[in-house]
Parts: sequence; structure tokens; C-alpha cells
Amino acid sequence: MTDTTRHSKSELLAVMSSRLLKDGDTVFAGVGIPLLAATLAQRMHAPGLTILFEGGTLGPFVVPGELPPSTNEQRCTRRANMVLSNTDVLLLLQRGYVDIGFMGGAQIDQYGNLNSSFIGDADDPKIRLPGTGGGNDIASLTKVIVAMLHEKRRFVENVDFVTSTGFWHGGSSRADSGLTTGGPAEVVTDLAILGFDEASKRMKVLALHAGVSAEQVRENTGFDILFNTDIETTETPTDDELAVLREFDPDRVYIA
Amino acid sequence: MTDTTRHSKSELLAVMSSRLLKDGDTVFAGVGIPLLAATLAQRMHAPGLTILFEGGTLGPFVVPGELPPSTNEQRCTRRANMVLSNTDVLLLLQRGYVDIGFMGGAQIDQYGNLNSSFIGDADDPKIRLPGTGGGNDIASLTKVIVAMLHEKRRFVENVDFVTSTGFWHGGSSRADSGLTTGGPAEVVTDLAILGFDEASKRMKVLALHAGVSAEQVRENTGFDILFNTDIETTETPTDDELAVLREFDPDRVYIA
Amino acid sequence: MISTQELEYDRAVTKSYTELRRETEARDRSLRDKVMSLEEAAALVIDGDHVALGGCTLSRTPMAMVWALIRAGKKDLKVSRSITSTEGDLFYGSGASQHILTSWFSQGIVWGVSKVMRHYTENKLARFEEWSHMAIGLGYRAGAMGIPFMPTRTMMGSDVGERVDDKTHEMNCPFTGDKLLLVPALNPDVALIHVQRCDPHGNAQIDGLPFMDADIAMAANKVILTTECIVSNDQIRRAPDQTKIPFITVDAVVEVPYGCAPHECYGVYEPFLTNLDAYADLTGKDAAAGVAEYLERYVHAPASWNEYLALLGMDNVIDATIRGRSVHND
Amino acid sequence: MISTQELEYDRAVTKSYTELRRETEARDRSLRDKVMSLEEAAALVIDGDHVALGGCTLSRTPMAMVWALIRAGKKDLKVSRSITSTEGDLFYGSGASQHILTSWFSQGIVWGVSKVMRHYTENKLARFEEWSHMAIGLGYRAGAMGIPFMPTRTMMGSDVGERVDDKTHEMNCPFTGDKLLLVPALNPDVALIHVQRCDPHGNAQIDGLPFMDADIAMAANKVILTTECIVSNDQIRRAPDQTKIPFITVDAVVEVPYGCAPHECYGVYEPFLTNLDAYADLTGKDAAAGVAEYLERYVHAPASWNEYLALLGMDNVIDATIRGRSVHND
Repeated sequence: MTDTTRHSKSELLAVMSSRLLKDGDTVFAGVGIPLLAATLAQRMHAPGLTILFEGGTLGPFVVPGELPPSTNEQRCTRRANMVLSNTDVLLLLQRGYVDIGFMGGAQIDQYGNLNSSFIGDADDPKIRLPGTGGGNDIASLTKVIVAMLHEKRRFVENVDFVTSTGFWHGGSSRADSGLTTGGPAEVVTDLAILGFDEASKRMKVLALHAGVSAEQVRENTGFDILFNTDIETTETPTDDELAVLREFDPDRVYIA
Repeated sequence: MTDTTRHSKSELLAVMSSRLLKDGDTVFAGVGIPLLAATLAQRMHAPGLTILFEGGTLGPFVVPGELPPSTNEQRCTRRANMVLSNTDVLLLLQRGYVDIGFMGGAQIDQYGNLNSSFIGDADDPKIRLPGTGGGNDIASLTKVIVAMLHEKRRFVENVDFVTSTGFWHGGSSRADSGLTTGGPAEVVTDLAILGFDEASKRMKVLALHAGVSAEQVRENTGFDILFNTDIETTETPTDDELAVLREFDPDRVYIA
Repeated sequence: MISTQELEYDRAVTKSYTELRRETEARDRSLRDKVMSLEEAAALVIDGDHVALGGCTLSRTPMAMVWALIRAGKKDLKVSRSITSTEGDLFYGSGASQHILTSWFSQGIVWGVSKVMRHYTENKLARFEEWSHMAIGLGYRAGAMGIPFMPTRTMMGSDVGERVDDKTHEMNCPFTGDKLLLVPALNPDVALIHVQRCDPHGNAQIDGLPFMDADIAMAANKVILTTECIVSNDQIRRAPDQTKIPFITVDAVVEVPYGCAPHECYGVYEPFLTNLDAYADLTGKDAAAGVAEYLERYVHAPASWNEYLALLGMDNVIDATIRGRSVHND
Repeated sequence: MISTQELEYDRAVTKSYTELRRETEARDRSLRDKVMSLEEAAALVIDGDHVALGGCTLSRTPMAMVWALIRAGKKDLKVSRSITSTEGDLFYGSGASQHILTSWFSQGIVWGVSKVMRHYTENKLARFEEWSHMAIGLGYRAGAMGIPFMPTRTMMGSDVGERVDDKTHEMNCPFTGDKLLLVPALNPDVALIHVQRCDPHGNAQIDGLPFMDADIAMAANKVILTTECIVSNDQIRRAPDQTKIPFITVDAVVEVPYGCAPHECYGVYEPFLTNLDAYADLTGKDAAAGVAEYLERYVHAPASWNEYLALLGMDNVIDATIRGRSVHND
């Protein structure tokens, strides 16, 4: 088991995700774990990381204790370098100016497809979810990191509805459909770091967090997940990393 | 002959053109006669006329004695309602927000096509002219009024090069080529007001200025020009109209 | 249940150029005073119109016009917006619209999935037509530019794309051979846009996040502006860089301070959080009854918009205002 | 004579998406200090590059970079600009470019047709590739949006369109049946843009007429900014509404006061009319000899840009400045 006495699952997600971001990257981030991870990366190892918000903000400063509640309100523009229309900030993805799209997700499948539209049949859904927002655009046009909790009901063989495309039906089907760039790079969970098999594009375990067994991952995954030949173990979150997260989210809105 | 003791040919062009503009119109105007005519119309009968400049200005105020030297410099933006990119101001034509495109011309033909690109063969020209600028866009996308001096070398059977399309090869050829809206409405010269035959789209005389004969028009036109069944005679420029023109262009830069 | 009328509407979603130009030419686009009341502006909207809303989620929502349209008993509106929040609930709940085209629809991330949206869509009482956020923006942009579609590289290879594939086309680029999706132009019948300031002709200036408003205004066949403040044309001419919507596109100007409440208007007020929490509680218990109660109490009962603001409460108005102005104090 | 190399260049004018993305990914787009000298910035331009210029006619012309490129002996540049003025003469005269893509090319209406442009084009020493003004803007816009073409309704049924029809396609709209012209994306290798102010990272703010600069910056594979003034990043962050070009697109920042002289920079200086009149006189007598003499005296002889300004004359600098500031006094 991961050490839940030192940190919450959300904190683990934020720390592990932040380590995947490189200095100088331009990152399209939603609020919550993605924004916390990007902000943590800026503080720890990537001071020149630039955040984009879907509402139309380029390079805002996030003030400790003042995390914005969504990506589309004035709090997202605090001391930004530029504000622009939603259409134009999303077009940065298409033009190729975004290095990483950083997404959460309700449901993911073996090919990294994400669902945030319908639980059940789209024509007669059990639950109508809020929908894609810019998720489909991000997933269609840039390299994606997904951060989500590792639960069997979330990691399903095939999502009920492909809102944000991963590797579509696997193999070359993503590129064949017209999406010739981008795609899921890593999936960060509270158990492991996952990637995708080069040829089949099926999800595979790259690394386990300290104290997590392969068995645990299998038990919490709703499909037959692949394992890399070399499975690494991630470094546990440092005190510094956790301190920064708690400085930015003192009320533990997102890291509880 | 027109009465050249009271006014210059350019003043006649400006006055006659201004009378064609309606209150509330949005007019795409170049500097020179078009801008003077639009400004005169604002003062005489169309206070709500809006001027657009190709450089990206919507609704500027023209100050007497401070006519801008071109459409693309800061003098064109004096007290404007809005500045926008050249692309966006030209797109107003395509979207349909412009009532009249007001153009001058070096050479015009029987179908109202204008040439401002080449004298002679385009592959081996006698004179390379400055080119279309936004002229082709204006002529392609909106109703056009042309103001120019009536000379045989300017009114030719077929222009050497169609820079700004009138009725192309006549008949329905303009619409067939893809230009389904706009086109030349009137041509104002120092001799007459010209229009176009409904079916053939060939140029025809609608009205003559006071003292001008049909023969004079024929002599100064390089092709067989049609005449309307009823030829009207235009009202001579009033003292008020001439006074306004001279107030705006006191140095007679454009109205000499 | 959803009417067949709406389905027919969709098949003719893209106007021919001849029709677009004819409609635009028929408008009175002249320089004139367009100031009127909310009620007069509401009368410009016709049942069945495609109504596009400016702003995004909780920002610069043209709430006062939504409120006026519901009070005027409008029906069968097709509503589009980049991202839809509580105003979408009100459209569904009032019956003013049974068809919303948007990319994301819920009150806001912190309040979870909208129970009202779920109730109306899951019971097939209304449609939520989902497109990607950028595809909607490109539809408005094509409409603004006077072209029938915009080529793009998004929304292919997804169920979002497949679910609306009767409204799009794919093509192979004749220049590069690349596969492209063609998103149809959106040319709304009416655009509702709230701005910080405009003049009586409709020259509008917007501070902060611009969202898709400039494109929506240019694309629409009619534009109704609500504004925190009417300023003189001279004020506009002092800062022509800041004008985002030109008067030639505008048909009505309504001065409505706090016209986005309980949503926000950049630099003027932040969301009225107390009211939004109360709304989430009310609709969370019983979506249909909750939204009906809210509509009765906040939309139908008050005699005027100011009386509506009074119901939101002076404390909340002042609190939202102080937070709104905070962008000028960082 | 025009080389066949240029003709081949044209056939491959539209980049595949794979190539466009690969090029963009290969750039160092990180947040860093990009301040350098004119000479260092000139070294970023490679012989044969497609170089797009911001501004229009006499406005915000990136003259100091043009000057630096000529001094550095660049060759075979393909130059594009919405409207081209005297900087086009200098490209032709110096041999830095024998191929200019533009919609209108002469010093300015009041000086008549450029004798230098006529000399070089009529004698087939250089190409002037003519497109309509809007078509050029749409080409940059398609390039900025990452799509291979923009559909439009202009330039059909004209000799302007027919003369470049090997570079365009026509299509019937699958939605409406309308005939459309597809204008290919322009993705310049380098954009040269002059702005009133930017920070050391390249976040640029532009006052007054924006021209096509924002689209050009977004479309290009490399952006060189010259600026009247470098300001701190904090200054930029105080007015994010005014930022028109984001740093992620920018590769070089050069501080060059009066960097457009003898052309104008909105709100800072108007055109240096005495110098422009003298240039017209000089090239009017003998185009080839005149431009050669001008290049020797104003481009090659001075040791620095400031020395060039001194040649223009202090009286002219101050006069242009007083007129430039007049927009703040109306």
C-alpha cells in the first residue's frame, strides 16, 4: 500500500504528475490536480513552465491560497501574460504550441480513451455527464497526461462513450481517423504510472508507487493490463513537495 | 461642356459620387475622391454614414484640413470607433456588413472590370502598376461605385488585366465564376453617370452632367457604349457642396 | 418530448451565402440610438430562434436577457454557448428551450453534475447537443467570416464527432492530403452579449477574458447587448483599441447594472456564491421542483430586475462587487 | 533573372501537418530571455527563407531588421507582406530578395508608382507575386490556426486569381453547394514584427492599427520582434488585454527606438516625410542607380542604427515624434 499517513491519494497524484512536467513546457491545465501539479512543478524544478487555461488565459500566476475555482472566471487571469478568446487559446493546441494537455477523467479504457459524456448508452444514458468541454480538443491535438484514481469502475475495458480520444480502437486507428499527432503519453494513478504498448496501444504499467504490488493494480483495473518488462518503483513524495501543495491549497479543497 | 469655371473635374466627381451615398450606409473608401465624397455626404445628407478604411479603421472622424494621406497610417484612426486588423476589416465585406465599396480606377472596361495591375501583357508589361490592394476583395464582395475621369485611354473595350472584377465577361459570367453578390452599380465620371445593362451587363449612360452631350461621351469612350432610353441631366454642384469640399481639402490636394 | 420541428431545423443548419447576405442586407445597420428596455429587447427574439449566448460558464453570462426571455414566455429557442451553466437549467426548466448546443453543461466544477440538466436530458425532455469546445468556437468564427464551414483537425475519431456526423463533413486536403473535419458555420438568429460598457449605437468594449463574443456578434443576424454602463460615443472614440464589437452588428442596447448576477462580470463583480450554493442545494434535492421554485421566486415574482437583485440581497451584491474589483488590486 | 529554385519553392508552399508540427515541436519555446542585437537577430534568418513582415505600407514596418538583413548580405529571401512600400525597393535593390508576395507595392499613394518596383519587375529581375489583400490575410490566418487553407469567396473570376491558380483550389461547399476558393496557408519561416513594447520573453503589446501581425506571429516558424521599448514582464502582466503576441511564438527581442524610420510607429512617430520625399526624388530619376546610392549611403555606410538615424537628421526625428504623439492630443 502507498503510505497514506504521509499524504492523501490526491497529493500522490499531484506529486507524481508534476514530476512528468519539464521546465519550459507549455501545459494546458484544468483546475484541481492538473493545476496543482503544474504549480508544484513550477516551484520544484520547472520555473519556466507556462500554464494555459481553456477560458483564455496564457501564463497566469497562481497565488498560494487562491486557487481558481474553474478555468473560465476572472480569478484565472490574475497577473496573466495574455488573455485571449477560448477559440484562440484552443487553437494553440492545433497550431502545435502546447507541449502537454493535462486532464483528469471519470472513466478511461485500455486504449486511453476518456469518457466524460455518458454513463450507459448515449441514446438512453444512466447518467448524462457534463461533456467534453475542451477535453476532446486537447486529446485530439496534443500529448496528454491523465491523472485519476485507480479504481475498477474507472479503468474499464471500453469506455461507454469516447469523449476524448486516446488510441481509439488501438493499433494505428487513432492516426487513421485523422488524429495524426498527440495522444496519451502517461496515466498517473494513486497506484502506478502507466503508459501504452508501442504496437497495440494497450495500457501497460511502467512503474509502481512504493509499496504497491502488481496484484493490486490488476485487482483495481477492469481489463487485462500489460506490464513493462522492467517495472520501476517511484520515489515517494518529499516533504518539500507536500509542503508546497499544502501552501497552495491550505483548505485542502483539492488535496483532501 | 461642364462648367469648369465653378468647379474642377475632381470636385464634380466628388459631388456626383456623394449624392449616390445614403444615410446609414457603411462605405469602404480609399483616400482621395472616395473619402472626400463620403465626407461630403456625411455633411450634406447622410450624417449617419460610416466609413471603413482598408488599414483597419471603422468609423473615423475626418477633420477638415486633415485628410489622411493613405488608409493604413495612424492619421486614419483619428477618433475612430474601432481599430481592427486589415484581415478583419476586409472580412466585413465577405460577411455582408458593407453597403458600398467606393473605388477609383486607372482603367475600366465595358463590363466594369477595373485594372490596377499591368498596362500591356501581364507576362511582359509595359507598366507594372501597384496592384490590387483590397480592390479585388471590394469588387468581389460588395456593391461598387467607381469614380474616375472620362478619357478614352481609361475607358477601354477590355482591360489589359482584370484586377477588380466587374461583370467579368458579361452576362451571368460574374456569378458563374463564384461571385454571387455585389458588383459594379454606378460609374461616376466628369461627363456622366453610368450603369450597366441588366442582361448583357454592358456599360450604359444613365445621366449626363449639365452641358455634356451624348456625342462627347462617345468620343471619350473606347468602346461602343449603350444609352438608356431616358437620359437624365444631373443637377450642377451647389455652392454648399463645393464649400464643404474646399473646407475639407483647403490645399486642394485632391480637388485641384 | 422533443419536437420534430427541431430536427428539421438542424438539417438546414448552414445558410447558403445568398440567404446570409440577403438577411444581412435586410437589417437596419445604420448609426442610430438603440437604447431600449429589457422587455423591448426581449420582443426582438422570436420563438424558434437560434439564440447564442456570450461569456462562458459563470462569466459575463447575459443573465438579465435570459431572465427577460423566460418572463416573456419564449418557446422553442435553440440555445448555443461555449460552456453552459445555470442559465441552461433555467432555459430547460422554463420550457423556453428544449435544445442546447454546448461543449460542457453543469453549474460549475465545484458543484458537480447539474441535477436539472440530468433530469431533462435523461428523461428525454430536452436535448443537450454536445460538440467540442473548439468546434463550437470555429463554427461561430466561420459564421463571423461569412464562410460556410471551418476546416479543423479536432473531433475526428471520437464518439463526440460520430454523434454529430450528420452535421459535419470530412475531406482530404487538396494541398496536403491531410484528413480534415469541416465544422459548419454557426450563424445564430440572435446573439445575447453582456459587456462592461458600450455607447448608445452599440460600440462595445470588453475587459478581461473575451470568450467567443466578438465572433458571435459578427456571426449573428441580430445582436442584443446588455451593458453594465452606457457611455458616450466620445468615450468609445478615446480608446478604439478596446472596442471589440462594432455598432454595425448591434440591434439593441440595454443598460443593466449587475446584468450577469448571480454570475460574474470581469472587474465589476465575482459570482454570487451564496446564491449559487443555495441554487445547487435547492435543485439537488428535487431537480424539477427545485428549478420550478427558483423560476417562480426569482424570475417570475419580481416586478423588475432591480427587485430581482434585491432578492439576491444587498450583502451579496456588495460582497460580489468587492471581490470583482479585486483584479485591480493585485 | 529569376532562379528555378524559387519556382520549386512555390510548389511546396503548403506544409503538411506532420511537418508543421515537427518544426514547431523542434523549437525552443520556453520562457527565457531573448534579448539580442540586430546583428544577432539577423543571423537567425537563413538565405532562401520565407520572411513575412508585419505592419502595412508605411506603418510599423520592421525597417531596422530589413536594414540588418541587407547589411548581413542575405540572399534569395521570399518576402511577404500585406502591402509593400520602400522596404520592398530595398529588398530588390540589394538583391536580398527577388521575390515579393504582396497585394500592393509602391512607396505610397502620394508618391505614385514605385520606379524601383517597375525597374525590377518590368526587366524581369525580380517577381512581384500579386494576391488580393484579404487573400494574404487569410493565408496568414490559416497558418496561424494550423489548418492548410482558408475557404473564401474573393479573388474568383479575376486575372489576379487566374494568375496564381496553380497555388489555389476551388471547391463546391458540401454544406451549401456554394463555389469557394481555397487559399493556401502561409507559414513563414521567419516573421519580422515591430511593436511599441514587449518584455524580454517576447510578450508584445501593440497600440493602434493591429494589421496582420498577430496572425503572422502565430503562423511563422520563428519570430523576431523589434520594439521601441523593452518593458518588464510585470508591466505586461498589468494589462494582459493589450498583449497581442505571446512569448511562446517569439525567438528574438531587439530594442530599437525609431525602428521603423523613415516609416511610422503608431503613437510614437509619423513618417519622416522629408526623407521619403528625397527617396522618391532620388529613385525617380534613375531607379537602379538611385536605390543603389540610397543603400550605400543609408544602409551600408552607417556604423550603427543610431548613426543611420543621425543621417535622417535630428530635426526630422523630432518632427516625426511630435506628429506621432498627436494621436494623444485630439
